[in-house]
Amino acid sequence: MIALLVRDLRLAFRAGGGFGLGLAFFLIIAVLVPLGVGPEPEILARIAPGILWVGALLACLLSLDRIFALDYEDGSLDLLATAPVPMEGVVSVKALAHWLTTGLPLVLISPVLGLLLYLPPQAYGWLVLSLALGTPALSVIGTFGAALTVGLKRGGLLLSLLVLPLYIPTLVFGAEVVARGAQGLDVATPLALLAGITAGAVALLPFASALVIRINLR
Amino acid sequence: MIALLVRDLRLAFRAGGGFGLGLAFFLIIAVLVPLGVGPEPEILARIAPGILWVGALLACLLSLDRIFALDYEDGSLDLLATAPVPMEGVVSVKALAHWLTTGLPLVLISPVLGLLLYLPPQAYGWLVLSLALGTPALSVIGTFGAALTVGLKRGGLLLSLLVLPLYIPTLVFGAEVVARGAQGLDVATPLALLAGITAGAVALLPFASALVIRINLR
Amino acid sequence: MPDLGRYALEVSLAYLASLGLIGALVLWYWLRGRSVRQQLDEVEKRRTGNG
Amino acid sequence: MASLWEYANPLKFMRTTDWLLPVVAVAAVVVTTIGLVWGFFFTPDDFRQGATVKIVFIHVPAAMMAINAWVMMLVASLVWLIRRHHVSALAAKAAAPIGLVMTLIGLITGAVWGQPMWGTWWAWDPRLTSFLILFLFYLGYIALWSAIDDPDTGADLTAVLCLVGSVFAVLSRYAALFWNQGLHQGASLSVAPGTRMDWAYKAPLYICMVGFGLIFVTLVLAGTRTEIRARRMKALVARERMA
Amino acid sequence: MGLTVTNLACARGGFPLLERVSFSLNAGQALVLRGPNGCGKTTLLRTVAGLQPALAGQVDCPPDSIAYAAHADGLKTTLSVAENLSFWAAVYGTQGIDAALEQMNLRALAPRAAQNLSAGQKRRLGLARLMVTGRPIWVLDEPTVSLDTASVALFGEVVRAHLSGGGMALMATHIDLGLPEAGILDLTTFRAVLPPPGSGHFDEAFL
Amino acid sequence: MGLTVTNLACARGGFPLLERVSFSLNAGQALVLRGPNGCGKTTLLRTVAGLQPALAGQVDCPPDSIAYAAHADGLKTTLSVAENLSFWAAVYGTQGIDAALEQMNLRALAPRAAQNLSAGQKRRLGLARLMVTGRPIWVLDEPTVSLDTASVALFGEVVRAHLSGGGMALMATHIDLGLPEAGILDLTTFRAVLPPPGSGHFDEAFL
Ligand code: HEM
Ligand SMILES: Nc1ncnc2c1ncn2[C@@H]1O[C@H](COP(=O)(O)OP(=O)(O)OP(=O)(O)O)[C@@H](O)[C@H]1O
Ligand SMILES: Nc1ncnc2c1ncn2[C@@H]1O[C@H](COP(=O)(O)OP(=O)(O)OP(=O)(O)O)[C@@H](O)[C@H]1O
Ligand SMILES: [Mg+2]
Ligand SMILES: [Mg+2]
Repeated sequence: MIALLVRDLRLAFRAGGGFGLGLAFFLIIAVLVPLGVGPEPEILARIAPGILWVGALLACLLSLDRIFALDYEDGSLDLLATAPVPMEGVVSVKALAHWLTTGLPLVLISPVLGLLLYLPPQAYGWLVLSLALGTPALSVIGTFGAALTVGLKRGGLLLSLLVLPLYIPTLVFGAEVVARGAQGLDVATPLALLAGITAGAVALLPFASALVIRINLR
Repeated sequence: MIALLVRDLRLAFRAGGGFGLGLAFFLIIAVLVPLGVGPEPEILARIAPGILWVGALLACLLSLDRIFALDYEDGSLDLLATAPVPMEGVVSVKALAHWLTTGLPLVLISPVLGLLLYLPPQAYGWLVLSLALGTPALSVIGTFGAALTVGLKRGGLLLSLLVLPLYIPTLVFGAEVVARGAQGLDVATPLALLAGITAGAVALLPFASALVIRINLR
Repeated sequence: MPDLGRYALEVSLAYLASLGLIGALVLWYWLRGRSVRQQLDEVEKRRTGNG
Repeated sequence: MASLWEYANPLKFMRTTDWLLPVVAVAAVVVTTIGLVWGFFFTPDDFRQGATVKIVFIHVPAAMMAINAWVMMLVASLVWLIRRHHVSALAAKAAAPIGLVMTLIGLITGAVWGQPMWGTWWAWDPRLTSFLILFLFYLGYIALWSAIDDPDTGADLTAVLCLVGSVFAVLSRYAALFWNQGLHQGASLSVAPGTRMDWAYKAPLYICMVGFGLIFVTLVLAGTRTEIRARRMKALVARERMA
Repeated sequence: MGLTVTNLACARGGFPLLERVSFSLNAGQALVLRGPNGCGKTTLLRTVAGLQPALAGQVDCPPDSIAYAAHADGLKTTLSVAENLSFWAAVYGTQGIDAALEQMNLRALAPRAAQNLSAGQKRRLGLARLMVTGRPIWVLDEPTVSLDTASVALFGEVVRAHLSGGGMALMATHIDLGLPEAGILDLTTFRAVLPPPGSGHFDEAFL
Repeated sequence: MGLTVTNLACARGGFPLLERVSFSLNAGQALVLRGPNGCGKTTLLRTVAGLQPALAGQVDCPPDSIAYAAHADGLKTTLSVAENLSFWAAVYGTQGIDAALEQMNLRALAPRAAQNLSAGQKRRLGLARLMVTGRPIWVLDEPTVSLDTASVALFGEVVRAHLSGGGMALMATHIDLGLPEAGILDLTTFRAVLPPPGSGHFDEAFL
């Protein structure tokens, strides 16, 4: 199991970038939005929580399709399925590797991007906290989506389509935490809900993903 | 050449969706942003041009990595390179197929999404026009990026990193057209610049893409 | 030490950060250069030694 | 003098830089130290900007070198594509991280300077924006190099990217100008003391510029030497395995 | 303590290919499946390996005793040969990839990235994986594709060593493996016969 | 009007594998390349097909006369067999895929999606592609992988027919193709020799 995690992390790094790419994508979103929307600080500050969360979500999303696709194409998924590791474990490890290479770096860099979008100072803590709580859910849900679409050619867009609706609650509560934090309001409720979603997803979804993978391999 | 176009379009449809998926992604962006940012009409109307353009750009981006990747993996790219069609032609046809399945549907559906984001009525025409003028550039530039990263594992995010900076001028001028149109200002300059970028990209980039593909096949 | 007035923090921060970055870059180039040179020397020695 | 292209021969390049590198390195250290010490300790405060004006001695040279490094990569890429001299491809590769760090320094010093001057760490001023975009171009260029295994393929692909990227970088610069001018900001922010800067600032500034230029040259030479060695080592190891 | 297949029926793409396949393998035995292209060898092997459910009949073997090698090798192209092997060794909880490297003549290639191997070298690596699984029953789908004669002989040796250590091997192939002692099972005789048209119920299509 | 290779040297991954390879093929001739795994057969064929530049030497043949078939078949899995073939026929500007379907015994599979074929059926489809190219020189990399004996014989027939129509074939393989009339070229004798250590210049590594 640890071997699988090490392998996945190593592959992510070998493939050029590892952490770097998710970060770079996140950064690019933070640059594109002002370029599209215009440079006024008031507007940007107003939409910053939402944009940062949408950006984090898209950065996760873009790296999802490779969670299982490569293993499926070169046949390792078949071999893993016959190996003495439970499929639930494989799926969880894949989600963990995805979070380590995508979610965690996003959490760490988010304050810098908050700067670019004029996020109010009192919201930084909430931004980091909400991303730290929410991105694991994004990875786990994404892994489920990737498991559903493994083996479909051009799964990329279909995957986005399936996963994005599932991401909506996480997005809403996450952005709400930051937005309320920015206005100095109470954040307890959305934060609790966010934590609840993550806990539930991490605890239950791996079983669904494992089941779906087994069906897809038949 | 036409055979190639027909094949690519057919593959796009067979793979489930064809037009549908790019559209769906665009739609989802238009739904996610209000969810993240909050429902106030003034804010949304203000950021709508930028968000719609960023959304179109991301919808293009998501489908880029499959332009050449599938053909590379199953060996057809090698075979096409030895077939009696110039590589420049192959590349252009691929870009055209990408535009037909992604860019064109976006242009057609964009008014509906403008509605969702409270885009001012006078801007609808400019939105459609600017997307119609700009999305071909997105496809051509994207094809160049896809050609650069063909054969690299985990090209997905690297591709985004390479392509998004190249998209910036198109985005700026495109969003500017819509934003000015929404305020009833003169749009001639950004529109001309947008058209210029598209014309230049369509005329010149296929040569670069063909060169890069040949290098990658070595 | 010159009197930096009320901007002491900003100015020293700018200098420290920049010099730190340049220092890190130089260090990285130097270390990598050294390790590659040593490895190459090893390979060359093996090559001429066997031949 | 023999043709300049001679230095495109790796062996000749190594021989020349054997003595050239230490000379340039010492010059770089000396000049930069003089410039920075002068700038930091021996310049008066500006009547409006106070002590923050001292940041200029790092900010401007770094910003200049960030742009110059890209230009140098562009030239080197062209030389590689046209004449296929390996040294120039490797020099472009070695220059990229330096350019990246210079861009970063420009951004950081600018941000630190902006806080007291403009009251904000960051503003979407066209110049700052295009600098951020340049940062992205550097990132992409380096990421592409590191993603490719075969050295010649890597050189070819990154050279094409550098070419195409340059065109789009210039376009982005105009786009950024256009974008902000349209929204009537920018101009009020852009403090340009350069025009009426007096010699008390100019002299150390010029020295620092030369110093940063020398640092750049030193690092490019050192990096290119490393890349040449790495390239040779890779080939030798592969041959050993083959035999 | 072996592999017993009784009255197995298997289907691909929802429609039956083979019926009433029965055979058994005991320690030290090898069985070669033969049959023309598309007769269902791959399908049968996947069923035996547990990757797809059987239509009918059963596959009896001790749990966790099968190592499966498919048409594709499951190599990670950016990892080196040694890294690829060590990964599988770790997954199967065995130690030491040296014997496998040695026997499949991969020692010299160990530090090379898998994407820089030739077709035959990749295949050798795929086969070396079997040796680090430590599993007694090898289920192999056309193992010698792209191998040169020397490597085929090498592979024959490896299989023989595995058998003599009490292992078993079930292989599908079209060419000679250099294993005269292996049993042969021709699959053409097990072709599934469809029920005569019109005889059936409506739900005959929902097997 | 044939294929002439003179003093060809080719490299993969930036370093030389083969040197001074010379041969020529005239109308009606076939040549089989042999050599152990990793000796450079694929590399040589790709060089001849023009997919990678030669280090030295040259490949002379009429323009647009080579049809190349690689290890991978280049099939679109979601298209049917007939659609796959028609596409290539259209690209090469030839008409009629019927002869190819007939001769490679694919008629019954024509409407089936390529992803639902077995390994050998896929390969047959890959070979049928050659017949719709209308090109005289076939350059084939291990064409008979995964084929059963009947299909190998079928393929032999097809090649023979191609040759007797004035075509040429250059093939790399490890197994017998059933073409006794084909010439054989063993590549082991053309292995690139490295320059003796120490003799070279520093820039010897920059080929
Ligand atoms: C993150 C923020 C900043 C960035 C990315 C940035 C970038 C640049 C760039 C690219 C140049 C041009 C160098 C050249 O053309 O030679 C420049 C020059 C300059 N910058 Fe900044 N800058 C930033 C913030 C600031 C701030 C806050 C100030 C002062 C209030 C400032 C003052 C100057 C001056 C005085 C020059 C040189 C004179 C001139 O060319 O007009 N910069 N900066
Ligand atoms: N979805 C499907 N619908 C109908 N038939 C299918 C489907 N998928 C596969 N088949 C057929 O089922 C058979 C499965 O063959 P399988 O892959 O098991 O053959 P094989 O004996 O391994 O052949 P080979 O020697 O070529 O590898 C083939 O004849 C194939 O055409
Ligand atoms: N990047 C690289 N660096 C070093 N060696 C390489 C690289 N890529 C490939 N090789 C080696 O070059 C040789 C190329 O082999 P090629 O694929 O041409 O062999 P082949 O004769 O087709 O073998 P097979 O019969 O196994 O298909 C192999 O020995 C391979 O290990
Ligand atoms: Mg099979
Ligand atoms: Mg080969």
